[in-house]
Amino acid sequence: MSARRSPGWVPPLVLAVALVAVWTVTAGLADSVVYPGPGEALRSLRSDITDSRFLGSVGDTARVLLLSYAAAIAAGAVTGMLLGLSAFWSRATLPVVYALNSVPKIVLYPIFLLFLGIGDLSRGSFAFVSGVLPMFLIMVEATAGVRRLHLKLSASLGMSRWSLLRRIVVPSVLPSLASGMRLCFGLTLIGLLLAEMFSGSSGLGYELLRNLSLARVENIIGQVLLIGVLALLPTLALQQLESRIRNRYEVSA
Amino acid sequence: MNTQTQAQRGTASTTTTPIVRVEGVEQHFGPVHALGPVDLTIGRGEFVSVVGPSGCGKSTLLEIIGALQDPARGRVEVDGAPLTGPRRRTAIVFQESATLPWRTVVDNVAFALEVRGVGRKERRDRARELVEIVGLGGFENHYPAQLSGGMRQRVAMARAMSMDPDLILADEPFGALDEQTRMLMAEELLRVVETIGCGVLFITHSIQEAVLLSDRVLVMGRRPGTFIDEVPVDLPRPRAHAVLAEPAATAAQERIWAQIRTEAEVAMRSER
Amino acid sequence: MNTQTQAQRGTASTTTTPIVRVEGVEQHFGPVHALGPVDLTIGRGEFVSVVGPSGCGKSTLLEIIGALQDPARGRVEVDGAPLTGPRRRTAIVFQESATLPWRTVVDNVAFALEVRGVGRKERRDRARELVEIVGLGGFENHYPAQLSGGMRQRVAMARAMSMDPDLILADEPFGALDEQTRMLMAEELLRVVETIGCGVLFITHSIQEAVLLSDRVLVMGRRPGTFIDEVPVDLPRPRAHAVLAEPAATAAQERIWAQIRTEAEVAMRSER
Amino acid sequence: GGSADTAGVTSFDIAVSNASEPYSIPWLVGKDQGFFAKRGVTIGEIVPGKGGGTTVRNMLSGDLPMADVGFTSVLESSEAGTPLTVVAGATQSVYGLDFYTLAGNTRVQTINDVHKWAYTNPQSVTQALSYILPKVAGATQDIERVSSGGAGEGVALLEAGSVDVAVVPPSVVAKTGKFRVVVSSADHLKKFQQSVITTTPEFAERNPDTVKAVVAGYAEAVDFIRANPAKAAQLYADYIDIDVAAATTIVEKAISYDNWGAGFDAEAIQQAVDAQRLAMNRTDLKFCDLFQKTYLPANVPATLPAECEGTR
Amino acid sequence: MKTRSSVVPSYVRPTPRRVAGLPSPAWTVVLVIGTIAAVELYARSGAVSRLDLIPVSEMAARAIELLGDREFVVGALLRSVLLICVSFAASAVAGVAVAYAMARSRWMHRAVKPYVNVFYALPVFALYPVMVVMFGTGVLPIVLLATLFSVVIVISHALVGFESTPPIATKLARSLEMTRAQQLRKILLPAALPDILAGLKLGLAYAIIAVLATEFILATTGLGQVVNRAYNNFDTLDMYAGIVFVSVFALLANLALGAALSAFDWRRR
Ligand SMILES: Nc1ncnc2c1ncn2[C@@H]1O[C@H](COP(=O)(O)OP(=O)(O)OP(=O)(O)O)[C@@H](O)[C@H]1O
Ligand SMILES: Nc1ncnc2c1ncn2[C@@H]1O[C@H](COP(=O)(O)OP(=O)(O)OP(=O)(O)O)[C@@H](O)[C@H]1O
Ligand SMILES: [Mg+2]
Ligand SMILES: [Mg+2]
Repeated sequence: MSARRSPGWVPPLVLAVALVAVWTVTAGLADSVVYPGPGEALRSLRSDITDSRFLGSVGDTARVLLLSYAAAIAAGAVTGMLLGLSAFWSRATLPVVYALNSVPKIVLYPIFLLFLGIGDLSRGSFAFVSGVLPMFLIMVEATAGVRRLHLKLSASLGMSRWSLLRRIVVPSVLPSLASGMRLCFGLTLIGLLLAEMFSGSSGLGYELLRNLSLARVENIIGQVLLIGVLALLPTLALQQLESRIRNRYEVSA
Repeated sequence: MNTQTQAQRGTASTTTTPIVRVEGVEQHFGPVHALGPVDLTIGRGEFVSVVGPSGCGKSTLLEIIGALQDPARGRVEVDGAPLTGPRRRTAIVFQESATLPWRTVVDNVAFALEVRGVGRKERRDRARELVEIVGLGGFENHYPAQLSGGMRQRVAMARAMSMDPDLILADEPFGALDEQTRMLMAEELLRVVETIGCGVLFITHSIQEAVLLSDRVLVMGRRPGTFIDEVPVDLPRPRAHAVLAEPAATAAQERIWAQIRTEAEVAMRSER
Repeated sequence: MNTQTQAQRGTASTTTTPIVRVEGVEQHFGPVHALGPVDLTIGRGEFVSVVGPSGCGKSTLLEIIGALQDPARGRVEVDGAPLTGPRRRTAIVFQESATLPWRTVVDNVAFALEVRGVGRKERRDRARELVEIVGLGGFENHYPAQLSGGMRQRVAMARAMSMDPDLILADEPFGALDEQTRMLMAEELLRVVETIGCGVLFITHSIQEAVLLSDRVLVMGRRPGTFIDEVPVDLPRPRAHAVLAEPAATAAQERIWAQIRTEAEVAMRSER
Repeated sequence: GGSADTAGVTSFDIAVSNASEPYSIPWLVGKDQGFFAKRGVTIGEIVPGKGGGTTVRNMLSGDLPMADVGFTSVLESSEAGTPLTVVAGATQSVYGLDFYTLAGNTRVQTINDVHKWAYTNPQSVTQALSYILPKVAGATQDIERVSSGGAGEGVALLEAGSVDVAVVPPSVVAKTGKFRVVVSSADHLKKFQQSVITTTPEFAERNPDTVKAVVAGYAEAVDFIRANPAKAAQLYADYIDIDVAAATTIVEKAISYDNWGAGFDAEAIQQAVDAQRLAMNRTDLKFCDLFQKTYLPANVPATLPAECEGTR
Repeated sequence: MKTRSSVVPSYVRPTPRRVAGLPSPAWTVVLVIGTIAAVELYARSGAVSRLDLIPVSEMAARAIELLGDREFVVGALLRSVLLICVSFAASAVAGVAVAYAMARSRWMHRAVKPYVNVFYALPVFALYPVMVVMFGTGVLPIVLLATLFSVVIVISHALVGFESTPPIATKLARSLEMTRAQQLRKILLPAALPDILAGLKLGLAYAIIAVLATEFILATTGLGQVVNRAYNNFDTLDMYAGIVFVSVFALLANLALGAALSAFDWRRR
């Protein structure tokens, strides 16, 4: 009852404070070189973000992420929509893509390294693949789910395929596109970080692993927090976008 | 042409070419024999309803006439010529959800014109007019989700009117509405059709509605649907709800009900 | 008690305590005045229908009598005693989706008994009996998704019967069915109610249905709903669809339609 | 990176395994002091590998023509059929690879008390050490060896009490008083070829001058560190973010163990090969063909173990 | 096939049963076999080094051979399978429980939901060393990590399930005066079951990913590490065999769970 009156951000904040409290206490009890408390984590984060090399890494990750994310969204959306229009070919192709998507992609990363070498190209491609498959699947399903009634309406008006795509299919799949964009952002980011952790010379994943070999866990936690915050902003923005589109475009709003 | 059809209203034409002529049409979906063979003629300006149990093939027939399905067998002529594809002057009114949820009322009404390449200003002006005509003035910029079911159906009706149709195919357009709204909408449709003076093929589950609206009611039997009865409705036009109390109307209703009651009982048990 | 109510069927009781007595009941949801004040009395074995435009508060009234909502104001007595919580002998029939899709027909019918702790064998036997009574013999182990809407509603009716009710509250139980199935179901309900001999509060949008079924039809006005008319239906029992053709029935229908037509028109414009 | 296959490559990144440890110091110094630049070679970034064979992989797959790599992984890679050439030495002591226990652990005092021994990765130098050190020290007890996966995890294992000793990076030791050295590897093994500068034979043949320049630059950097430990410590401290005092200690100790050297040292190489043969249980391990003396500058030693001299 | 040309716009025509004489499953097979054959031919053509790519037939042969290798089966395969099973079971139980708490308590819902929404943008794998510190070197850190990684997807699906319980069923429950336990057992759980099952299927996929990724990058044992080690040791054959093995394993696990779970899904009955 009292929760109804408190603003929306209070409960999550209370939970966060509780978790930090637990962290502080357990870190104090553990008293370990490799289990720092929040204070140490924040201190090391502060020194990290004044370090130009670290900032360079952040920039690198952001740049590669942006490119591979944009590519994943665009490629997944367009190919997904095109395939989704054909029920027959969807049925023939989807089992393979679903199978591919259920493989833990990280074990495929060595193949990327073998053929694309170390560097932006291989980790970017890996991030791209991590994001593009789910996006593709979401869009195929969404396109297949365009209301048959709307297709019939279009047919009765003698609409061309292109006109159908523009006037019916695209607006119908926009809500799915938006939630796909939100979902794939996280997946692309994780893919990129894993790739950087496995083999990289720069980027946040590389920084994480470098700290691991130096046993600097406080920096790791600090950086995990930072990544969380950095990932949070676009995620929230995408969430906002999604709920707007849903409100506007969905039948049963 | 309009004046001609106006003059013929209420009397099924036999001298001029009918607007719809269906001969020996059948449909199969794989092993399922879904429809027919059926013959059907709709005169210019004639209002024909089809009632029948669920799954008997009513929608199938309508879609074949609307060029949304190819029949497995038989001939379909509209306006004297064999069908070659969706016709410009055939308007289909689907159930309420055939409004596009991402378009405002005006843009939904203007949709058919837009597809046909009518310029932006012209189609919007025309759409606004039609929105007024169907009584949605003031809701031009609302989205379908902000409207009641009955209001959405008015949008669909206005869109159909924008196509200047000589044939309207309506597939249970009021199926999702509650009875009171439904009756109001039926009266509305009567007014519109009487204004345009076009032929109508109207599919419904409601016997009352069929009787209220039609010149003729065709009763379809269980799958594969064929017509098992044809009930003429001799009531004066223009009509309103009150005509249903007249003996001719109650008699027609009872006759239709008797025809399809057994069919409906069996259908209720077998259909899923 | 059963014999007594049987004897009184058709004549609203004034000497014995009525099964439902509602006095000055009102409901508010925050700023929304949703209902009332209304007064209502239902005699033992009496069948009372309520019709009215969407959103006028019909469901609210029914839920208050079913103890699913507390009224903001007023008194509710069922079977002579003020309500203290859901009653064992009040059965509520919701719309068709109130069958549980993960249970077979038998298990759906046995659900109320199961919740009340009746043993497995006993409740299944009783459920099988009821399944036969509502005409679903042979479908015992089907799931709701394998049934038609009408058959699902029979399941809900059997479940209600399993509770040995003296009062049935039905909230648009046939709202989702097509008209023909609906009429069949209405006849079915009549038979069941006449067998059990319980009081019924029946909410519907269909004037035909209300007239076919009821001893009295109450017409509710727009929100906040109050009763604007009470139409007695003087037709012999047992009834079937054919009674609707009698002048008393068409007169009742026209009177009700005239009462709510304006309300419905306004409602269609404002409701979403 | 640049492209490895075209002749006349003079600008590239360098792969250094475990770059956060002292391996990287000569490279940092050489870059900073322009020892490579003045010979016409631009070293871009120091690309770290994770130890084991990863660095060699990175070198081969990632346009990284040359690398400072653990010698054991070079041995393993070449066994697996990868064409590699060792063009110079690099790290030739086991300084920094000391095995520590918790300061509070009174049970473990000497190498003879160690029963659970954590190394980092399979086929890493630390694994080889876990075999050769007890042998050299004459410890005969049963030892269970576990792979921790990394230095951080090793520390974690120590704290959790699941192992007796583990490698603790000097930078961590410098930061806290929690660890006590049990096995000081460099005291048991005076010389041990820990890492070497390697490249593919193809690159070496096409770009001999570049290879020579890099080796010579490395050699000069090693000399510079000996002469200016403070400057080297400063660079190292900046690179891995530790304070200068700690870095100075590390550099000075490394110098005292003669940690870096561009030349080939027969004793160091022999020691490392023996350790690997023991760890892998493979007595027939071949290594002589890997070494190419032609790229070494004149002022560094160039001796190979006795078993190689006959074949040349 | 067609006796006369269609009058219907192509996009509302019924889906053809066959294209070029083949039904869609046959095309799926053609697609898969075609891809495999292309890789096989490319690998055999000599255009690519054996250090980079080997023929698929050899990968498969080696993958099958691995099954006979005791060390691989016991040390890597069984170990990973065990970890996956344990994490999956843990996240299934915890996920449904948390979702139920969220469905019951508005406060919980509002407190947890934002984190559920953004969770998968976080690199939880980086917490592995911290877990090693807290829980030692055994299987616990990987299990915890994998549970953490998969529980969130279970929560979000189960929550959707609980929340999509038809209001009418809840009303029915109230009119029958059901207790909370009865409501959970007889209404909420069965109503949410299809969504919970969908969540569990994803949960398994995520548990597999988490276990293998952790093994691959950070740990020193298990199926994931087999691939990593083979990669590092230039054992291209073993690397590809491991990849094939892991892929087939993940695929079969997902299919098997999907089949097992759909038996409980009343929406498919
Ligand atoms: N595309 C299709 N594939 C297979 N069977 C179909 C298809 N379309 C319709 N049918 C079947 O054909 C029969 C007739 O269907 P149709 O939709 O025309 O019935 P209807 O009379 O409109 O029913 P309703 O009153 O329920 O709308 C039904 O049995 C239906 O199951
Ligand atoms: N829980 C609630 N919170 C807020 N408003 C409510 C709630 N329940 C009902 N209302 C409002 O109270 C009014 C009456 O609702 P009710 O459901 O009783 O109408 P109804 O007559 O049953 O309508 P319908 O015919 O559409 O079922 C409506 O305006 C509705 O929006
Ligand atoms: Mg139909
Ligand atoms: Mg209601």
